[in-house]
Amino acid sequence: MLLLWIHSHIATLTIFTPLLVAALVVLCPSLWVAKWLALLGAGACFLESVHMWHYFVPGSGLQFTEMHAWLPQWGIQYFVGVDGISLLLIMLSTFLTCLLLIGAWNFEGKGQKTFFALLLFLESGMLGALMAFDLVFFYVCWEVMLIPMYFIIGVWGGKNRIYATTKFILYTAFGSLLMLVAAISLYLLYKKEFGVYSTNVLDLYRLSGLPAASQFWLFCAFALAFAIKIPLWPFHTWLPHAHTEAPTTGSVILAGVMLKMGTYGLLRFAIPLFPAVFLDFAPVLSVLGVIGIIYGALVAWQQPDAKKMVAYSSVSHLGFVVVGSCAVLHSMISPEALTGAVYQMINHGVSTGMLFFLVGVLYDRRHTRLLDDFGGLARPMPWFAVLLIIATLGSVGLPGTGGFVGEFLILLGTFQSNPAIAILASLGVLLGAVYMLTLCRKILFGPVTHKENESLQDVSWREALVLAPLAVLVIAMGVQPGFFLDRVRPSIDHLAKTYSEYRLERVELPPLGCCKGGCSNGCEE
Amino acid sequence: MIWMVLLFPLLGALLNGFLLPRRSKLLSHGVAVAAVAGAFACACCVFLEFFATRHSHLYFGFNWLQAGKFTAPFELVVDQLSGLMILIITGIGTLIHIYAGGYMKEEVTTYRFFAYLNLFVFMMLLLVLGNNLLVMFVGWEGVGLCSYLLIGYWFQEEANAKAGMKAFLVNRIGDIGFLIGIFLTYKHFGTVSFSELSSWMNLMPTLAEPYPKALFWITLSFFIGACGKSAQLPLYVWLPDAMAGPTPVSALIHAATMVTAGIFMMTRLSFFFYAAPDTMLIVACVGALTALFAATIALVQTDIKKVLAYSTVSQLGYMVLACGVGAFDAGVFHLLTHACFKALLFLGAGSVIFAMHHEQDMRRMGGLRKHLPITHGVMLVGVLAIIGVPGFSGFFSKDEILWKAFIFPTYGPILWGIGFLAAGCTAFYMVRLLCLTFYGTPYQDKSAHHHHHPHETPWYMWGPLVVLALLSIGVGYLGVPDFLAHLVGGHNLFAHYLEGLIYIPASAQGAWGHLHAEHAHELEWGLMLSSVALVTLAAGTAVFCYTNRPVRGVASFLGGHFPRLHQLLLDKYRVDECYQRKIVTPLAEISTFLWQVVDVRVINGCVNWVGYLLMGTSGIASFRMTGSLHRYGFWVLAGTVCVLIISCF
Amino acid sequence: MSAMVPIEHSLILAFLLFFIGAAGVLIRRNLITVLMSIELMLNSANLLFVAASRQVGNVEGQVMMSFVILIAACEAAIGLAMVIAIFRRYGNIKTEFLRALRG
Amino acid sequence: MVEVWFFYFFAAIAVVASLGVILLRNPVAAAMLLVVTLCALAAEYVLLGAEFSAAIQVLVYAGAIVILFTFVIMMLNLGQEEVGQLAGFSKWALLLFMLGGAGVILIQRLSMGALPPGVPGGAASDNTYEVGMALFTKYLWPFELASLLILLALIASVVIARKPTFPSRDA
Repeated sequence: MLLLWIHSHIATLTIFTPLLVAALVVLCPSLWVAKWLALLGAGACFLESVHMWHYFVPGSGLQFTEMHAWLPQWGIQYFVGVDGISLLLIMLSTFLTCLLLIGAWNFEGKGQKTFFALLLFLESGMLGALMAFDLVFFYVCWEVMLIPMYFIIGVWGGKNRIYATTKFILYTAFGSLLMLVAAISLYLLYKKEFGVYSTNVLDLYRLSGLPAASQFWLFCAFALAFAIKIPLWPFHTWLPHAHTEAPTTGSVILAGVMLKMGTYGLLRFAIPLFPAVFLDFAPVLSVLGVIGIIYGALVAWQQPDAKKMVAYSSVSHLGFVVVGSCAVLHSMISPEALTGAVYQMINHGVSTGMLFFLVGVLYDRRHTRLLDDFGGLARPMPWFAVLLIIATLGSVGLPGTGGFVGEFLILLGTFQSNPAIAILASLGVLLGAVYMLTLCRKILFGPVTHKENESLQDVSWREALVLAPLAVLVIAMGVQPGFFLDRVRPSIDHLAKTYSEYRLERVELPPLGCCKGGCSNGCEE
Repeated sequence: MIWMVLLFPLLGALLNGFLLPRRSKLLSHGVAVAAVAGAFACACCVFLEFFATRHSHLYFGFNWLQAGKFTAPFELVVDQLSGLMILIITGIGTLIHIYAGGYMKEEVTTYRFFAYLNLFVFMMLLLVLGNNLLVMFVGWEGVGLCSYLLIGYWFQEEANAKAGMKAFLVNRIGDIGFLIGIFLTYKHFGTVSFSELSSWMNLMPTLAEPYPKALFWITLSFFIGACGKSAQLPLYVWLPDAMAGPTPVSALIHAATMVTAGIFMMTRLSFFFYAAPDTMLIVACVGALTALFAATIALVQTDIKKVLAYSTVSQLGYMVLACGVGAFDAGVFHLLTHACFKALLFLGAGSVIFAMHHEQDMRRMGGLRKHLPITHGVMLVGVLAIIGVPGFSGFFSKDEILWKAFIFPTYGPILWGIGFLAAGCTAFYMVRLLCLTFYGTPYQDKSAHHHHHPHETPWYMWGPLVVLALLSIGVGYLGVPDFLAHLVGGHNLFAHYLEGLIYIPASAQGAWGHLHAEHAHELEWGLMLSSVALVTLAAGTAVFCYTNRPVRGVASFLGGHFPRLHQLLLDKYRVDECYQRKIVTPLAEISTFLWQVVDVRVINGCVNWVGYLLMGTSGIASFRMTGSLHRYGFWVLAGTVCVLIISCF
Repeated sequence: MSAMVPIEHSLILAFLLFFIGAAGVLIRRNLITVLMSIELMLNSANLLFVAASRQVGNVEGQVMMSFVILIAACEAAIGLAMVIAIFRRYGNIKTEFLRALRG
Repeated sequence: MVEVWFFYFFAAIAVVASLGVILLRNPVAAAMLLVVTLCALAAEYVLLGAEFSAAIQVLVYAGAIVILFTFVIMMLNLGQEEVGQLAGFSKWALLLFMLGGAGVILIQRLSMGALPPGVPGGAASDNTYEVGMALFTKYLWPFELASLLILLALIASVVIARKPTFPSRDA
């Protein structure tokens, strides 16, 4: 009975478990109990997401849905659900949060309880945004994510944290406010078109038939919000600051999940809502993505600070995701590239998260992140070296790691639509190896130049507990991508296909309101 | 069985890398040797099974990668080529593993070394066994990774780590070519499976547009990949640096197996290459030029491993030349013989280095024949094999390549001429190496510390050398050219063996008619005899120059008469410096510029400027914000009254 | 009870009290006097509630008035506590010292 | 008619006393005049038929709140010079202009008869019972919340007025 109840409310439970636990953690008087409580809460949340993973039926669209009226007079609902595109990201968020709590277990500094509670709060926000199928609920969660991040960077960050966190918040909020305007305008358009108010995303998809001219500004607003979050070049400058100043945990969650919100939003909202404008904009976005790939890699190369290097590598890697999402061929997104983009999101979360953890391991020991302060660490810290090399390989996309699968599929799909973009992007693969291997070499190899480094402790058991699953995941994702992708593929193909169907219909039918009835069978293939 | 071939080395790598206790060197060595030997045994079984039927077998593992319409199953193929390759890899691999136990005796972290080495064997097997481009690519980059790790095995030296990185990065340039080749193949053919591509090409009587053009680009891309891995002209720079790794690694990876992956891949895709004659001409030219170019550098090098490294580049040039002139079978045959004698030479050099306590400069050797009789013997065999003395394996394979180059319709004689010259150089520098090392008078160490007498290596180090020496003589007889084989009533066994695999697609038959045309045997005899003569001449010159008279070598001759040429050769044509100056440094400068100027100043500056603008505006707008509660209250009240008054009208 | 006071008169009284209170808030520098002036303004509101209650003929105005008194009590308590805190911090209670809001 | 005259009488007292509150320099005197104002208003409430309101006006306001003010004044022991100064900022002319303008408008609105007519029977003089009923039935929740608010205010005032544990900025 209880199980049945859990099963039928699994999405809601997953979203709100961390929030509830966060409240308990704050109230809990004992730090020890609070820590275990937080970990248990995150673990429960992870188990819930595993439950969703297990019972997810590939190819049957939106699942685990739950819908309640929220503000019925305005047509605003609480509507959550899971489909293939969000499933992996949900798993990643819940999984990473568990690891983060373990990683921050012996946290130096004040307010650990608050810190844990904020992390759980953040998890709730992320899960809500990933599962929301109501534009208003999505927007609420989208903004809610900023609050804990603001404090995590602003309170526990480095020397320059206030600047970094203010910039992060203002920059992101700037984009999302524009998105809010666009969302309201979309809402009113829906009312005008169909006579009722609705913020249900599935309803709003029916607006995709609007003429391109009226979608133009809406798309721009949405795309800008997501581009800032991704961050797409040239909207990336908040990222190095935020990453460098954030505590390790903050960097991991920022790179691991929050950046994916941008690309996720692109796939969930910007593309299906405004297919016509997207078609016109796809080349622009791909070009920006490619610039981001090469630019991020080149800038990363010369960074003296390990964390900044990894931060710029995120710009480069997410450029791949954008390029993959924008590989339009014959008015259709290439399903290969789209699959690659979704996979690359996950993979980037794992490998870059791992890299941030590893940099954090070093920082905990030496309180510096400058590459020149290290060197030759492979001798005192052999296991650390193994893990760093695995993370590096995942990051440079060596075959056998998840990075290869993602990048390969993206490039493969992009090549079919635009060879020039793909060739330029594959330069990013080369440059990625350049800076990552430089990082490895400067940290691990060569003679030990600093005396302090001679006696550094190798990875502790607790750190190994965090890093080993990530390392295994990096390799497992490359060896058995099918395990991860089988559940996702139908949704991706569906996204690619609905898009193409829409394009076909648009040619045949008068421009306004043409997608009301869904697609006839004749559109397929 | 085929899975066992793969499983053994992987298991060995995992055991050594993660699971086994790390103290015992004997244990890690034993596990590593057992893993490769087990793989060799299984590979023999697989090969025999295949050889009985001569039908290629596909082994489906699991569905690896699937997205949209793209599928890449994890599927292995055993056919003439991969069957041969797994024998080479595991066979020579076993010998080198055994040898390495002795060579790495003084090391502390041997488990790491053997884990990498086993992983390398696994990756290499994956490379040759994969039935589609993607699985091959996994192995392709995997061996690159292992090469990176092994070159940087002595990572405490900054230079070694840098050499490893250089190898990885230069290989990556080639890998991008490979990737683009895969993309193009998928774009035009919709599949990346070798068997499907092969049958498609086989069944197509003529190729209409856009295929010829597409095939040109496809093959060119793949050739760039091959250039990276097989160290051809613009991308060869990593291989000499790769000698920073332990010598067994140089033998296994940088001579016998990994570097031949490019030739293997081109042979796998021979149906594409045959259909793209323009690429073939490029391939042939690059191969021939590389052969000569590297050989000339090797003439003056003084580091024993550097000489062998440039010799490897040169020999790889021969193989690429063979591919370019359409003689893939000759290329693969040279691959086989080269694997034997070059592994032998490297291991022999390793024994010398081992005996000399890690001294690699040949000017500090000499007269080692007495101290290292077995090593001397096998090295002699190796040198005779590589310079192509009749009866040794290199003779047959190199001669076949030169002959095929000669009959190549476009610039054939020129290609032959270049290869011919390179053969002369080869003979000279190899004999020079032998003379400087083993003959003449021992080097008198003028420095104070006492020089130990070099000792012959233990049996488990010379044992593999002897086996390899026997192979260096023996395998040549598998591929005796037809015109010689006819003398005893046989034919070219090796070409016959590969016949089922390497075929010219129907659409390209016209361009390659000369390969099957009848030729005058006199010409063949003539060419062969002339190269024998050249080799004799060159070897004789070397003996004359270097035995007992090290000062009167070519070095001093060149140094005396053409100092600039000599310096140029010693500096390896300054290609590395050129790359550094023209590519790496500007790129680093661009990178710094992008970071310091574009990112920090321009983009971030713009963002901050918006912030400053807002702050400035708010500063102007906040002049009434005096902080005085009275004023605030007054304005609140005044505003209220105003609203009231307005609302009344 | 025969003749009701017209509500306009109550209104005018409330108006006067309110403006006297407002003037007090604006012209005095002493926080305590400011608080007392605020009490005056609240009382003018109370008067209006009571008058309206009588005018409309139910007691809800009085109910509201009692709530307002309650709020006033809270306000006075907290306000005075703040006055004490401010006095402790700055040594006096002049409003000119409270300029943290200056832009 | 008597009530009307009483109304004007107490109104005059309230206005004069409140002017005293804001103009007198002695804070204790101001507080005492505040009591006078409040009591005058209580009388007005009686005249308006709101005995309950009048009672709590006297009890709570005059009895409790003003005492609080007086306590604080005495506790801080402020001298007249310190306390009684007028704010440096004064815009009497503008303020009076506004006041006049607003008064004019108000009277204009009143003369337009915008207000609803009075309910003759609604002015039952003994309505304390009804107030009680309303408070404890219809407004029970707000009432309880209000009591919570009082409690919070009590705690808050204690917390705020407590001696600071941190060193003050001047110290």
